[in-house]
Amino acid sequence: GCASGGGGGEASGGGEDTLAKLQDAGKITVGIADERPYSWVEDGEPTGATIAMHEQIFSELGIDEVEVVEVDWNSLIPGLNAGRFDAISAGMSILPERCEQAAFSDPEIMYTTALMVPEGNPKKLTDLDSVKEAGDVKLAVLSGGIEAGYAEKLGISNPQSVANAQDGMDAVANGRADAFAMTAISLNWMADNAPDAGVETTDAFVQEIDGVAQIGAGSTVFRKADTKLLDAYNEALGEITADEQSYLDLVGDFGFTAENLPPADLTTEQLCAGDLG
Amino acid sequence: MGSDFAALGAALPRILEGMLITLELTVGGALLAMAIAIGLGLLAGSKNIVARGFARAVIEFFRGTSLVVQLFWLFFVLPLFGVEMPAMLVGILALGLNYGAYGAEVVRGSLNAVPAGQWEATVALSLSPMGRLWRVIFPQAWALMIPSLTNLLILMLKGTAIVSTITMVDLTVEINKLRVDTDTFFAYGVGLILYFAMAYALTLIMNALEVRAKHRLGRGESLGEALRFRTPTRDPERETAA
Amino acid sequence: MRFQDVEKRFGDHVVLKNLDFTVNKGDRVTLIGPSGSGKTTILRLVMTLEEATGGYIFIDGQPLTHEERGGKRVELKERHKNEIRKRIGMVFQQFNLFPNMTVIENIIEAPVHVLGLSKKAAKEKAMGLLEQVGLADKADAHPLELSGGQQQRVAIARALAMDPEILLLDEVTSALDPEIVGDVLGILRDVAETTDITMLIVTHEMQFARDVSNRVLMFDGGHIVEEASPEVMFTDPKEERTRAFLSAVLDH
Amino acid sequence: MRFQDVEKRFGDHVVLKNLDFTVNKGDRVTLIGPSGSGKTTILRLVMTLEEATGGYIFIDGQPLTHEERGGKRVELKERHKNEIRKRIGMVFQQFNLFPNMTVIENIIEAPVHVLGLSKKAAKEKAMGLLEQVGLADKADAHPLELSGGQQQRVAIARALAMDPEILLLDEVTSALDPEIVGDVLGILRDVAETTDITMLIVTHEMQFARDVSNRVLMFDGGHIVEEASPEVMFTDPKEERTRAFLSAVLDH
Amino acid sequence: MTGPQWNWSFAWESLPALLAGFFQATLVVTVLGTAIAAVLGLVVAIVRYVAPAPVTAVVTFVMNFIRMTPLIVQLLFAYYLFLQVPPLTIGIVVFGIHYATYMAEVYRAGIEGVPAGQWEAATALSLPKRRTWFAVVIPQALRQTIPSLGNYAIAMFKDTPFLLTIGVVEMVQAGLVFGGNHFSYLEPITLCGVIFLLASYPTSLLIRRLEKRLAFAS
Ligand SMILES: Nc1ncnc2c1ncn2[C@@H]1O[C@H](COP(=O)(O)OP(=O)(O)OP(=O)(O)O)[C@@H](O)[C@H]1O
Ligand SMILES: Nc1ncnc2c1ncn2[C@@H]1O[C@H](COP(=O)(O)OP(=O)(O)OP(=O)(O)O)[C@@H](O)[C@H]1O
Ligand SMILES: [Mg+2]
Ligand SMILES: [Mg+2]
Repeated sequence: GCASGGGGGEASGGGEDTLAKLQDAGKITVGIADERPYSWVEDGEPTGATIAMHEQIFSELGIDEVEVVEVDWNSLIPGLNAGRFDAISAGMSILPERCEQAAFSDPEIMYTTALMVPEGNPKKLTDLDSVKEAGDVKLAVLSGGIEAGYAEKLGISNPQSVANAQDGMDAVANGRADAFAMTAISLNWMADNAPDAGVETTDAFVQEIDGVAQIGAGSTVFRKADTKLLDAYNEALGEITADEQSYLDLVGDFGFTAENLPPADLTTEQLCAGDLG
Repeated sequence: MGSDFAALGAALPRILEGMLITLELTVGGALLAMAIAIGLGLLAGSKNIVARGFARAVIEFFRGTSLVVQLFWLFFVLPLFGVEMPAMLVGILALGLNYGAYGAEVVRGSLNAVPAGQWEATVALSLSPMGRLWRVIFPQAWALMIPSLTNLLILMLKGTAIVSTITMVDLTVEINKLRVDTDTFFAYGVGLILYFAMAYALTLIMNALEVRAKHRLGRGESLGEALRFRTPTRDPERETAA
Repeated sequence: MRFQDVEKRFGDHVVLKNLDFTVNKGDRVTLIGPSGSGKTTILRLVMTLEEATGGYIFIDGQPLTHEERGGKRVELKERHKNEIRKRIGMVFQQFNLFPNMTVIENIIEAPVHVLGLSKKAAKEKAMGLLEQVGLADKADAHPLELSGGQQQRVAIARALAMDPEILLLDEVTSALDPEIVGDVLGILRDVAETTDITMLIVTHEMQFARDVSNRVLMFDGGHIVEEASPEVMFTDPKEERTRAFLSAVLDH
Repeated sequence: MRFQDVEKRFGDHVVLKNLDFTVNKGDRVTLIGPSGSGKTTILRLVMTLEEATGGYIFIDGQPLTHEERGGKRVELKERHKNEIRKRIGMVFQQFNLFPNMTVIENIIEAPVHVLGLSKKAAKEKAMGLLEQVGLADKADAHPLELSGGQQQRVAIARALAMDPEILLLDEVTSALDPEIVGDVLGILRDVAETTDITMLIVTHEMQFARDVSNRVLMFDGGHIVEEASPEVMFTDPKEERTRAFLSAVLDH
Repeated sequence: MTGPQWNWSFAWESLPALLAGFFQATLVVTVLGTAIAAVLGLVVAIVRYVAPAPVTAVVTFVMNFIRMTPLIVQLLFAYYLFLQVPPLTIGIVVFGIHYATYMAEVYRAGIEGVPAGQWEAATALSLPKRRTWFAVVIPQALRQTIPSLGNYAIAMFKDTPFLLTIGVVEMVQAGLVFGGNHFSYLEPITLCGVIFLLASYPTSLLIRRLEKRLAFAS
């Protein structure tokens, strides 16, 4: 039960030192959207890749306890800015529009895309280009997800929107859709945990649009005013992402591989600027 | 299937917790909504044009804008102006305002349906305006409005699912979690049954109230009728003129 | 009670015009006249269920709903109306008993909540009235379980329970069984004789008018055609209109 | 119309028991008796609004709702009841006009939808009836806009529009203005004289009973106390109970 | 300082998507769903009066079950049960049936409110059952049910976001997608609210006019 919304910081932080306050309290509240394998609650305890990472990083910053507030995906940034919690622990993609609303930490997870298809992959799909070529493929995408944008830019006709990953898997399993495009991490996790669902995932790929590889990365989100907290966090994060083994020790259990470790030269500024080339 | 039940067993304590949240929201919201419905319903039916205009504006506003939007504002936007309320309070407030606006229409309609002669008799007896309403008119309108209020109560019970927007983990959230570990149809089947059980319990209570209200108006039927599954009906073709 | 130049119109339809008449304390006045002549409307005006569109009505010298102030017709405060209203009781043709209350609850409602009587005192008084109208055994029944005649008697008891100074009766015997009309008549005659209650009675039972009232007003076309004691009115009416009406009524 | 050993009980309350009587074609029978004696119930039984709990009712020799088959009392088919019902008309004390229809629509409803008359023919007939009851100008009014007396006359016209063989009238004059009682009486007398319609009348106006009917049944305690022509019944009743009732009724 | 800062050009930009969602899904589902609910609800209410007891029991059970369980689950079940049916059609039918169960209850109250004398008069005139229902009882019962019909039409309006469950993007979802892409929900969601209001207020006016018209006489 993290039912009450009593988050950490005061409304819109202002110039206050949130870091110091969190250290005093010994506790940080983060917002999650019940997305596996990033962050969710199981048996009353928060768990997941970003949770694991945060428990380690925040304890290094002198904040021993990570509490979670579960909230709809769409409520994450508004909740953060309203002071309902102090950070978002959901592996949120770094996108220019989002950067205007909140501060992203350095990249933590590289995203690749995959397709979930019926077992045996009857339409022999490999990536979104193959979907476009096949023509009569019913493609499902997460409503508001990056893949929806890809599909639109590629001119794939009438992709079907689904509300969440589960709906996407059900759509494929029940024949409402021929393929469901989403991040490889999530799809693999779901397929592994539902062996009887009659679905499989394709190999991960980096989608290219107009010759530009669509690199995607996610990270932790803070309020723009909490610069001290962000800086301290980035410093601690750097120690983990600098070393592949310590990265995998933390998140390997959740299906992450070395592919998911961001390259050292990729910066949040780049991603926020939409500069992918 | 066996693993589905294992997952259900494991999730049961949390599902019950979620159910409790759902019930708290429903009951709290219903009480607030009832108060608002009566207040607005009375104003909306009053002769005073200012009072009526005010009530209409409030009703149209809260009925016309969606609950998600109201929740969103109360929970995420108000704190930016320094008003921060716990999620449960926000949930009850939004549910109460929203469904209270719907209820106001029901109250207004039912008060209208009480025969004019009853109002006139209260005037002839010099009852105070409050006495007229509470002791004579409302008890008669009450019997008329219960079926619609029951509908609204069920709508509200199911409408509480929206509170996941504001960080609350209610029954729907728990069912969605269960869905990850089980077949979708299994999880939703469980949800179906649980919502149905709660709605049914609420309906029984409301049916009992309806039977009692009608009984008080001399339109008899025993309370035993309320314990049946079907809602109380009468056979109009057999009923004789009073 | 005095009507002064009273006018009542519904939209364009003028029901009463330039109506002037006075009823003295303790008078028992019957209004007779054809259907639609405005008899019920007069009672409703006195009970403040309708508002006159012109003129003034006085109860005991006090204005009822409007008074003249500086040459203008001004509406009075609700509180003032309430005060006066308490002294007036009305029995409706459709009884209008409260179905959400038992018979006794109907009767004690106003005494307890308006006059502030104790429940016990009000009940005692109510039982006395119920006995008077022959319904003591129905005290705990629901109004809808009663026959029309019984409901009407309860309605009379309810109005009397407020000890009104003025009692308005609108065709109170029309729903009654003929055997019972006699009883109700007896009750009202009783009341008339033992109190100095003022009664304004609308009826189409001429026998009733003759028995209870000491003055009869014949109404037609929105004003009073003739006014006399019942003896004179029923045996030797002056006006042609009255004669025609009475012969039609008494003749069938 | 014949009642044979009819019993009617509401729960434990026996209203009619071992009731036997016959009404011949063209008879105009008045039922009189104290309140609660079961007069209305008899009309409702004939109209199939209530079901007898014992015995049989025959219309024109045909069983109405139940017949005896192999020593058992068997309920008849709805279709059969419908066929018989068409030949019976009823006017209610509370009129029961359909408020969602205009006056003329009320009247043509059954002729058009039960007898299959064309709308035009039904309207013509309805207008004739409205003229007869003096309400031709109210054809397009809504029932709620009419006074009680006008509503009652419309209800009579509505029942007559079906050309019933049997007409049931339940205290049809109690809501009427005295001037109009005469008119309605005239209408019914007219009908009685120009058709061989059978009438079963419940009334508490003895004058009315005397004028319209050719036979009077005095009811009490669930059975017929006395039966006679009006002349005999009102001047020289045999039974003590009748005498007491009549003296109470005629005396006030 | 991140406060609610209203950006007009952003609001303007989101409008086409919102309107598309409104006309293609929200409005279609609400209007057709309300029509189905109004008619089917009446049919159910009548069936519960006239059908033989076992049929009534079954209909009542099914009706109560649908009424008492979440719309979103019903949408999902129908979606996967009728794979050949287009989602929008499923949405219309499921919304219609779901709200029909509410309407049936309201009609029941309305029918009960018709005085017994009206039934008796119809019997006395030998009116056929059908005529009694459609010419006498229903017109009188409708009068009381109109305010509730308005309530449910408006409630249905606002339940349309559930349509996403079956892959239909209506106005609010279009707004959320737009807001999600640009990470500001303020403008699109506020606009959604305004559009809801603009749509529901005339509905409410219409309903109250209907109410007045159905009042008998003056
Ligand atoms: N609310 C109203 N709106 C319009 N006209 C009305 C209203 N109430 C009464 N009237 C009209 O006023 C006139 C007088 O009505 P009123 O009821 O006073 O007559 P009445 O003398 O009591 O007749 P009756 O003997 O039939 O009861 C009638 O023509 C009636 O149509
Ligand atoms: N639906 C019912 N349930 C129980 N008792 C009833 C019902 N209808 C009538 N009764 C009882 O049956 C008896 C006869 O009623 P009925 O209406 O036939 O009397 P009536 O002779 O017409 O009286 P009145 O002259 O007062 O109209 C009464 O005692 C009444 O209480
Ligand atoms: Mg009158
Ligand atoms: Mg009777």
